[in-house]
Amino acid sequence: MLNENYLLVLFLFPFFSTLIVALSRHRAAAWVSVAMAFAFFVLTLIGFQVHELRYSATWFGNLKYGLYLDSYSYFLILLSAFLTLISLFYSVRVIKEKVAAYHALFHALQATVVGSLLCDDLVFFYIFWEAMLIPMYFIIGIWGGPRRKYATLKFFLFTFAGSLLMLIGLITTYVIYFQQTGTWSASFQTLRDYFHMNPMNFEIQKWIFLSFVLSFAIKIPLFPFHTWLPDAHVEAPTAGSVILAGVLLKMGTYGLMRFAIPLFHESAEYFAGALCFLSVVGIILGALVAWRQTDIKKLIAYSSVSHLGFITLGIFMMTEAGWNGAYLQMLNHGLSTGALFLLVGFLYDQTHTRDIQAYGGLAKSLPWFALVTVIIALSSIALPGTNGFVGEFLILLGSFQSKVASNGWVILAGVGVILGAVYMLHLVQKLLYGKSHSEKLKDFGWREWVFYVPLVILVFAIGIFPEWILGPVREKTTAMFNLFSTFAAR
Amino acid sequence: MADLKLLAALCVLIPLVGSTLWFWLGARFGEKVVSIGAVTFLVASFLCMLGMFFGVHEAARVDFFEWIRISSNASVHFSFLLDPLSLTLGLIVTGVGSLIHVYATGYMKGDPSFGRFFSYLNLFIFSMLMLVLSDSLVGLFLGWEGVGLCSYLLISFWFSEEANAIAGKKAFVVNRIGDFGFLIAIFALFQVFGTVSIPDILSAIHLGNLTADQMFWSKIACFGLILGASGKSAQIPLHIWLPDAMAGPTPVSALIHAATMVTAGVYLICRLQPLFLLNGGSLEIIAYMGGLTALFAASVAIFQNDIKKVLAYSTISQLGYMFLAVGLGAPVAAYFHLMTHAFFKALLFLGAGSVIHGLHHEQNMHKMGGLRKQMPITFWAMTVGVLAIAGIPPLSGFVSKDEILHTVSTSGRTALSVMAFLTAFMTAFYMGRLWVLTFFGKFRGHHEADESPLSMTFVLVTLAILSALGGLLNWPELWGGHELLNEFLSSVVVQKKIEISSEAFHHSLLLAGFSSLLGLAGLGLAWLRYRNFSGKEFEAPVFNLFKKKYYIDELYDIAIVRNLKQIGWILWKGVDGLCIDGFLNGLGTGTTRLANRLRGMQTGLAQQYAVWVWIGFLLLLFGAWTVR
Amino acid sequence: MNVSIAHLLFLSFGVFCIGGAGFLMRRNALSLLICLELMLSAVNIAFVSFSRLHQNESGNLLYFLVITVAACESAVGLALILNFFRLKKNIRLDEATTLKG
Amino acid sequence: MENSQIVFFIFSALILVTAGLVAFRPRPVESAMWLILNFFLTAGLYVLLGSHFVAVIQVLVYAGAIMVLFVFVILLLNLDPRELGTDSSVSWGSLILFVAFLSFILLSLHVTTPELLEKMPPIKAGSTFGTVEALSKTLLTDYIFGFEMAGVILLLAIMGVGLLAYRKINNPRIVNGSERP
Amino acid sequence: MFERLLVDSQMALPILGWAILAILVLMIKICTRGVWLPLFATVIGLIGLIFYSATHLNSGAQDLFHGALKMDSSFYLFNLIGLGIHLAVVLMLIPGLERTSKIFKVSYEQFPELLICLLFSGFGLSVLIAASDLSTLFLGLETLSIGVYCLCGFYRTEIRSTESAFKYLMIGAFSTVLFLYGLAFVYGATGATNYSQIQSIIEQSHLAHQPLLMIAVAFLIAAFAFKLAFVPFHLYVPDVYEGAPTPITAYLATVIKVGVIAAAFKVFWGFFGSLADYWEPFWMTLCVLSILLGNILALQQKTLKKLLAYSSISHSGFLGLAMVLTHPGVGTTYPLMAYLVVYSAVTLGLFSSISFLENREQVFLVEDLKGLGQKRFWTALFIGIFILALAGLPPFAGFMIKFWILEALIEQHHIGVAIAAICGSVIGAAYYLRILMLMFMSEEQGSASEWVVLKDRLYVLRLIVFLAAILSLVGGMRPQLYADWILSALALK
Repeated sequence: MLNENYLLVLFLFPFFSTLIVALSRHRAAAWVSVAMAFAFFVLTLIGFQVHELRYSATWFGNLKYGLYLDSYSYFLILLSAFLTLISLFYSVRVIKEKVAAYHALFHALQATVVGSLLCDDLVFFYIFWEAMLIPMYFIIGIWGGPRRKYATLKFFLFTFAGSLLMLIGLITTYVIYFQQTGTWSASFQTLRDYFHMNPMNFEIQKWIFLSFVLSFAIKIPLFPFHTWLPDAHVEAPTAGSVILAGVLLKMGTYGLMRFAIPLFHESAEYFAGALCFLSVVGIILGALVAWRQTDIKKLIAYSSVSHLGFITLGIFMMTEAGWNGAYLQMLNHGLSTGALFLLVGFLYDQTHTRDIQAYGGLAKSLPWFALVTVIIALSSIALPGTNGFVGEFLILLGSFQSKVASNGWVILAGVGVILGAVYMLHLVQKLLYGKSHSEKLKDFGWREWVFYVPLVILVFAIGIFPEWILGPVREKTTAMFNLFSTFAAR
Repeated sequence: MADLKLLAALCVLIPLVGSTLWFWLGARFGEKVVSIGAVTFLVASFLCMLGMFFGVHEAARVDFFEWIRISSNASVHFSFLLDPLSLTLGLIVTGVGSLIHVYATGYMKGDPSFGRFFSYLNLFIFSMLMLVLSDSLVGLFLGWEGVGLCSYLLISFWFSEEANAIAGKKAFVVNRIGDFGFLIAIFALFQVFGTVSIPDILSAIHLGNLTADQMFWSKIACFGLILGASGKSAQIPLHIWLPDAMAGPTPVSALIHAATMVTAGVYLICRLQPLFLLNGGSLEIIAYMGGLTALFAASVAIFQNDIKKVLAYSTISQLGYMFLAVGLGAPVAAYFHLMTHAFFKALLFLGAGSVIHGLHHEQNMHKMGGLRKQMPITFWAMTVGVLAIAGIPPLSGFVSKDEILHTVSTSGRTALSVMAFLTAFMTAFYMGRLWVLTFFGKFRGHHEADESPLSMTFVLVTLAILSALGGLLNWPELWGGHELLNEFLSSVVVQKKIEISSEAFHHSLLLAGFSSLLGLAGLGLAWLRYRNFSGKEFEAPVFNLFKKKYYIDELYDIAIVRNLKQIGWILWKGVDGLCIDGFLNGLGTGTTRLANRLRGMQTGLAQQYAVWVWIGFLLLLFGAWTVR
Repeated sequence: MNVSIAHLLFLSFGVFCIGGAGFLMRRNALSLLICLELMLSAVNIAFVSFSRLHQNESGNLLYFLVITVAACESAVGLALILNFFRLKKNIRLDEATTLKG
Repeated sequence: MENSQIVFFIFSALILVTAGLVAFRPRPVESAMWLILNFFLTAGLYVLLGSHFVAVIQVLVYAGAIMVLFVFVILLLNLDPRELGTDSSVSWGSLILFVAFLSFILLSLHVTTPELLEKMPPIKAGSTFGTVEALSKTLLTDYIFGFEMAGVILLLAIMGVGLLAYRKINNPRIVNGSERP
Repeated sequence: MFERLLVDSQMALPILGWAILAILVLMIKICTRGVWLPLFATVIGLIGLIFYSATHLNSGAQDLFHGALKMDSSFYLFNLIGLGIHLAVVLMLIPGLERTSKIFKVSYEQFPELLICLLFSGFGLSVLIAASDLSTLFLGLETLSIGVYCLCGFYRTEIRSTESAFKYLMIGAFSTVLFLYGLAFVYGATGATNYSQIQSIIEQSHLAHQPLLMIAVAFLIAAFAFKLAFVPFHLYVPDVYEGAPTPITAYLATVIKVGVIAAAFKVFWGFFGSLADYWEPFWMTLCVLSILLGNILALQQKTLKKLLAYSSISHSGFLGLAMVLTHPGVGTTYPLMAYLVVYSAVTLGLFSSISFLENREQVFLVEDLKGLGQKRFWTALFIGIFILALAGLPPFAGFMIKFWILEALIEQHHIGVAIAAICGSVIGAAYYLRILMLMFMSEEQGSASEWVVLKDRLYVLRLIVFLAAILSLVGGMRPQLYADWILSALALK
């Protein structure tokens, strides 16, 4: 069976591949990079049966180098490995300049993502959490569109400001732990167990929780902290958008589920109403604004705002089913939005425009493209049978039973379901239907099928047999909620 | 039991497999293979259904696998509930579906997307079967949305026309509004019963003992379901999509927008009838909604010139009848009408399709006329259909409609009765108008018409026979018949039996006479008015209202769509752009401006720097003084 | 002597403020250095007065150190003035603004 | 009012007046001359305070040596008014004067506490305060490091001047760092 | 008595070694011609001193020269940091010898004098660090300052260098007066000049002569704030940094901070310790002002060195906070030390990379960096690393040091200050990013890409850059590289 060394390998492998790719020659770099990404993906797959793994070593002084793998982190690592593989494969043909640097940055990004997903120690987590910004900053900044400077600055400062505030909250947490126990530890498990037994003063806890939530909310992004997202997406290169939407945004929701709420679930329940309100505003705003976009990437970006609103709603409503749904929806959104960005990239590479008006009638000239687009769009609007439905259904069903906030929010969120169809079909109609005025486009070749086939298969595989993901996740969630309920009982 | 499971799986999977096959390989195989394949698949599915129909006694549940586990003690299964209600509709779906497939092989001949069309059609059959057979609400919802999707895909099948694409989108979105209600209903029911399985919910209702809170949620669920049903079955206020849906190929209109999908709302309400019985008020709402829709749609149908639009409004109107019946506690009557309607409306649509096909896609009735000579088979088949829908005895339409009218008239609600009878008259009138304008008088079009190929006429004839004889399935006992359907469904739904007495017999006879009279009057009036049609319609301000469909589309557009667009714009430019980004950019430029202003301090004059040192010191000194 | 330490400090402050004002207002570098000497003298008054107050020699000693440092600073300062004059042909501090902005 | 007080006030007044002249006479030579006078007066004050050796040093080293260096440099440069530069404008000056005045007031406010307004105790009989002996004793014991350090700092100053003012005959005179817009 | 002096001198070798080395170099300079011999002597001497100090890290606290100096564990560490910086700056100066332009040729004729000044100011630094008497405090600071004035004027045929030295001297002397006044009032209030005596008098007499002490605090804060360039005492800094030779700018940005913060630490937590409630708010306010305004001001700077000057101002603010956080009994000196080590290393590395490109003939505008990433990738990469480290982003060491300060701030309940510091960091990120953008995201080429790159024949610059990069990269991920060492040197572990 796998032991803790697996964790260490998992953790270090992306760093290793970053180095390899950075040092490889210009021509070979891209394929070396894809090979490394594939190796990492396989390595990740090996751990499929793992339920819980820990690794701990002293890092420095009070801080431990705790690595911790469970189903919450595992599937996101898998997603990250998968999407990185796909987007790097996609980039092989597209990126012709500074290839080694480009691929190395993606691997570095992967390293930070995996690092923060595996970390048990809060400080360590934070380090990776912030370090994530740097590769993304360069990816958008160097290979991005014309307004990339503004976009990167906004993206960076927004996120940086939020996460620094979280740093204060985080330090406060573990300083309080130190002051109450006399020992230093920033290990999440230790802190959670301790504060579970000895609850923090609620006044302080509230603020710490808010600092965490602010940081995560910016990353997610929750309304009203979402405005960096459309800009960043529009300017980012396709692969950057895929990873940004597919993986980085998930780090925020992951942070909520992994750190913020388990540590401070009292505050989470206290603020549930307000946070649900923000989520719902995000859902509706995202949908309505997406509807009015003419830039395809912006449309998808706003749709992300809307979708992430569903996820946060599921989280903040604090029900088991909601959490399972939210977790699944994180993966779903990663797949469907990642695929959408890839599709837009496919078009953009041929026509060099993202204006929705420039397209039309593509279903005629690009039937296979149209098929995949429609399937992904359906997954995005949560048609039953696709993955999106399972997540959204569980989120809404779970949230409806919530005791911490009114289920009126769910009904409002349901309006978002309608609007989701509106903007997605708007996109589909404008792109695929109507008079065709771009005849000379090429349809999918083998390179595209290599990654669209698994994506489409996953859409249905999760939609019809979600239990292979939901099962392990549910175990984790149930354990977590048992902890909450014992707390409430006391 | 294992056989049943296999049959059920096959029945559903065959169309699904077909759907993938035709999409993937349609272009490669050629039309012939596809048409034969598609029809064969459908017939196979129909045979499976038939097997189940005869293999099931009372009811059976077939469980395949666990789909979504909601919590440790609740989960959603992929499982079927095979009972009279579902099997009957299943038979109609696959049966009529097969016929329409056959018809479509002729109708769609030569279309470049032939394979795609059958792929969608098969997918629709799959979804519809899921809807009908599923034993959990979520499974039903899967079918529910699935048929919506297929409807969307098929309406915008000829997507090169922007209008078709928009019509498809409209259908999907309006359906989504209904689906939203359905979803809320599922949540509310889960809240109350802790399960989404339909039999479990029904048995829990039978047990009773609901608390006030649970009653509240069940009421919410009823409203949600009504919204859902009205979306799918095109009832007021969500009827607007159906007329536009005629943009799709005619077989689609026949199959989806007349015979099967749109009746899903009725099916749903029948399925969960005990729940509605629990909340009597909701049934009332359904009844009035149905009545109103019936009258409204009939009044609009009179003034439509597009042959398919007339039929579309007619469909809405007939669905209104079904809702009326369900609302008044006569689900069997509704179901019966559903069935006969499936026959005669499919017939009418296919007939219309045949006409359209013959006239090279001309749909305006003003440009038809006198076609009975060129298209005799179509003409005769259509005649049966028209008579059936107009309620001329002893055709099926007469029997089923009469049952509904009977229910209405004995319910004691005068308003509803008036609506129902008025609708019956108007139905006969506009159908007569259609009939006369199409087949009589002089030909007003440009193209020469030909009779349709055998694949189409064969289907027309078959359906005509079914429409004529369908009434026998539930011929009232009062008139010495055998209420087959009633008996069959009695285990699933509750309907008051009509006592057999001479008084009742007289009453029903009177009623039947009156309704046939109304039908004949309508037809006669249409004959008189349109026999020598010269292109002039009724002109009056009030008719304008009818002609414009009561301006409901415009109203929605102004009240909802435009406002939402406006709000989207405001949220984008106002909230995101002006408020949030404005604030942030303001923060940025403010800081920059401050930085620039402060940069002015760097004059290069050393003494000015020293002055600042002095001032800083002074402030410290002042601080020291105040602290003291 | 029969005055209070406060009196001596007033004197010291007075010289300091006059010197400081001169330092900030004059334009040529030499005057600046001279004013600096004046300010250092003010500090020296304070040192010597405190030395008298406490009647120990530390203040006086610091006086010595201050004048040493004053001498050093003047020396370096004068050297820089010379250099500056060589380069710019004047010793005006208000023209020494090459580095502004 | 005692004699010593009167002398003190006279000295103070003179010191302040000469200080003002140092600070505000336009020509540096004049300033330097007034500064020498100021230093002499300050030496007188030190005598009043009983620090006789300090007073001597003030005259010999400070007024004598350091100020001579100043005068020397002033004469060496022999600047005309343009090179010296005009004094600041009125608004500038008034601001600075205001700041200086404010500082004076604040500083004074700080020290006007009763305990600081008490007269200083007279020098105890037999005290060696202010004598060369006492001073040198302290200098060579407690402050020996400071004393040595003073030597180092002077050496540093010499090196610094050597670094800054050294000039070969053929060296170019001006190399401007060109300003760029 | 004389024996005592001898023993003390022996003990004080880490301090006196500087002066001895300086005089040695002076002698070599007098006896020989050329610049290389003094240079080697300096380098070897510094290395020797570093070794000596490093091996005597834990010698325990000693009072020397009648309490004029006190060498404790923090002294050794500060001194070692100082030695390291000096060595680095000497190495940074070497490539200038090979430059052919007039300014360099003329100036480098005086290179031995420069080295001597450098060593003397190093001596001043170590005296300043060790000072435990007002007299040595003053002399140490002045030796350091006068040495630095001279260093700034090194390019004596260039107006910018001379002007910067000139201004620095003028304003610096002005601040000296403030400083002296502060000392005078401390002395006036207590009658003593030795730290421990002053401390005991203040504590025993319950703040006798409080008004005098308050003035003293105001003066001393102002003086220290000036030397550390806290806002609003900072205005001279951009001009001086701009004009000074680049290695000297690095020197200014590091050495002065090390010395002054060490002195401030001893003054404020030494004899002013019992007045902490009184001076802390003022000090904190100045620190926060520096962090905020320093960063804001840096946003719109046109020239690179001015931008870095403002960056150093904001870092001063952090250092000041770290100083307050050494609060005896509550905090430790660890965050301060770590900050100094990392900050110095990063700054030296950054200035070394810049001096690679710099061309004294022209002002180095920030815009000149445009497109550097394409033309001179490695230089740009290293500059990027240092910039990110200065911005305090993980995984660079710059993050860890800020982290420790924040941690200590929160531990001591200064949450408001922590938030303000963080706001400053966010603003700061904006201009650090601007540099990165110019280097990596611009298509146009700035002039820096065309400038002749300094030939670094002895690989000294590359050595510094490389070591600093290692420290700032690996130091963030594995801080024990330096942290354990600091902790053991401080006897905290």
